[in-house]
Amino acid sequence: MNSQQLKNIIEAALLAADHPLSVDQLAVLFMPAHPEQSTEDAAPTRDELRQALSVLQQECESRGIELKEVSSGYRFQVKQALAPWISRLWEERAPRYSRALLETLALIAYRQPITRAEIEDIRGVAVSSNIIKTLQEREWVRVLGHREVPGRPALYGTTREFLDFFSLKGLGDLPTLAEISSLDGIPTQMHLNQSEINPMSDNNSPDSNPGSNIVQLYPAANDTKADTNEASAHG
Amino acid sequence: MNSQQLKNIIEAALLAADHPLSVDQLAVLFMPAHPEQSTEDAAPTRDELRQALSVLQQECESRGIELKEVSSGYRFQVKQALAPWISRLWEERAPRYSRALLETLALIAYRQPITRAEIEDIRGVAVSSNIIKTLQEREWVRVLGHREVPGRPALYGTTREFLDFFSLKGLGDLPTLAEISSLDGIPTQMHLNQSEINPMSDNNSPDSNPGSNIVQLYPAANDTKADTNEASAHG
Amino acid sequence: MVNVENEVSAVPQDAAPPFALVRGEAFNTLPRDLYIPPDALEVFLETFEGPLDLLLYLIKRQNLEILDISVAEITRQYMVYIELMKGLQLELVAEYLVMAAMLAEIKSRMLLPRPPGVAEGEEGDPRAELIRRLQEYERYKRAATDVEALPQLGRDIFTVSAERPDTQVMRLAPQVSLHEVLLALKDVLTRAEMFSHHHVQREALSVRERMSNILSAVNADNFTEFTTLFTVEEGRQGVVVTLLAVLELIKESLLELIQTDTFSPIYVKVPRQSIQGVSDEFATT
Repeated sequence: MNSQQLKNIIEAALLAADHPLSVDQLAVLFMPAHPEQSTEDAAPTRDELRQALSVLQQECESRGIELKEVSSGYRFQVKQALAPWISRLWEERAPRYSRALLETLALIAYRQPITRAEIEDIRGVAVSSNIIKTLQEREWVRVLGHREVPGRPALYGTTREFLDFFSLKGLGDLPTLAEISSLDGIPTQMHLNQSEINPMSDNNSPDSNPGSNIVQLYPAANDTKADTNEASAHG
Repeated sequence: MNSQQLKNIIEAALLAADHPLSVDQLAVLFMPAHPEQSTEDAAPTRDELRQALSVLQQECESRGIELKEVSSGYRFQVKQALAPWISRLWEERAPRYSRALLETLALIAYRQPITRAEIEDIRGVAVSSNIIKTLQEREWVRVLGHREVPGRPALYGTTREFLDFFSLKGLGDLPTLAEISSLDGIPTQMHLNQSEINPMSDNNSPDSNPGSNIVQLYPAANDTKADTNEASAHG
Repeated sequence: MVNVENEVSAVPQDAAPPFALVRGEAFNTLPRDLYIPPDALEVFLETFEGPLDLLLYLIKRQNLEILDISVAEITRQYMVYIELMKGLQLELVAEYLVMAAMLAEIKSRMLLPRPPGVAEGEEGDPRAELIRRLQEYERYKRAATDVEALPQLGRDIFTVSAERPDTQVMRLAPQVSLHEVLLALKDVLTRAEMFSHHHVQREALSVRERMSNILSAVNADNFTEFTTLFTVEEGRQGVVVTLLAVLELIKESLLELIQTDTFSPIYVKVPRQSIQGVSDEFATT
């Protein structure tokens, strides 16, 4: 198989699949269907697949679509600059989400794993069951486990679908949490800011709490994390 | 609007729409949103649209997809020649074999040539025709001949494909009964392949191994809680 | 005053209902610092996501930093809104009242003279916890806005797809490990108590394998020379195994030996009836 054909198969597969495909998933297309059956053509290596993806990415520069890597793999998407024309294909506008839903989602994304009571604590109001249900039905949020306290409340976290929806490769790509100036003479509050303002910064230390779990849940996030932190440190 | 941008918008629109688009439907994308509002750019003519479609068609020659005109308009489709690879996106693994099938296979391997009645004798239950049929379709079992008794029952034996699949040089490589009687129930490595082979089974999905994640979550979750409590106790 | 009858029709008042009721008194004019169009007031009040959100709004409206808030002033304004909400019979969740109590407590602690000898900071700023909570909420309120601004599928990002080629769903045969097969055999043999009877032994197995091989090598139409069944390279043991296999096959009437004359070559052949059986079976299926 030459590189041209390899590239074409990848392009066709990404356009035929209805969800992003990872390099591993692409590799399967080239494996013999039955383990006992050997093929004349050697299956392409991961490096060759990545190489082909990179060529496809470059070729898109002059096209109407682009090849984007998100959390669960690669997908083709319409270039954002063309959205004004393309959105006219649909009469209905994309739904807008309520502030209550977005705030709950943001808390789960930045503070996972988090219980409903902890969300309510920070927002200062009860979180309606409908919001949690909607987030779970959209497959943006799922139960990661239960906290071992009376009542065993569910611990919520975000999913790959959440990352894919917002075009993120990992949680490290989330916008940095705002720094809020602290009040002199309130040491506890300083301490709180330092440790909790940016859950993403925790990921660098292997034994720190919420971040390290997130890394294990989303291996892809791990790759991008260092870059993001570095970038935001410079910026 | 230059011809490059026109072509890109058409490409993106055809790929974003979930049905073929006619030239008229494409033309709508370029009409001013409000009739009274004039655009600096004149909307492309039907001829310009057709010209752009023809260029797109030519450019597909070296790609994995092609631009086809069908009755309701134009659509991109995966080139038929790539179907052998692309179709693997939707392959599915048949359910696991039943215990009855495995027992039948084992008896045929160890007691061949053997009739169905003899298998039923040892197993103590009837052997369904489906099991024999499945084993024959898999080309693991074949009819060696017939026993000269009333009804002339078929004599079954295993095939070379059977030996190949299980990486045996000959039936003599099968463990002895003494070895089998000391077997424990710990499954060996081979089932792991099952999940790796199917491209649609999402190995990366955090769901694939919920248990291990949850184990790791608990200590961390408790740490987080400890921090929070400490902070609020001071505050 | 703008007509607001429709919005407040639930208020049990007759002609010319007041805008709202505050502590039982008719509330006919809006507070001076509330410059929201009255017909939008109800909608406006409902947009607050809770007491913290309302407080942040009040602070922002005064162009104040969270750190600079005057508890007395904020508490006064907060209470005005609470009364307005009550008057409009908005569903006033308990959290608003809890916050009102907290504000009142902070206010009273701010007014208390510091006990002599207690240095500043030891007692702490009574506002600290409130400020911490406001900052924390503000942080995630902004994060929610940031998340919403990310490119969204269907709003800013459109996925693309091409028509699939004609293809059938490939169904892969299940994977099986030898271990599974052996466990199944162990089960069935245990059930049939075969182990104790030594019905199946390793030696028998290679004879059986040879039986299978011989059966596949011979057929009913042609005679196969007996000697071709043996492979010299297998040595003495191989010859014995083949011989045992042939004898077993003959015993089971699966094979016949044919010798036309003494010392002439021996041939083997599948009995004619056996093949007949095959065609019968095919005919009936």
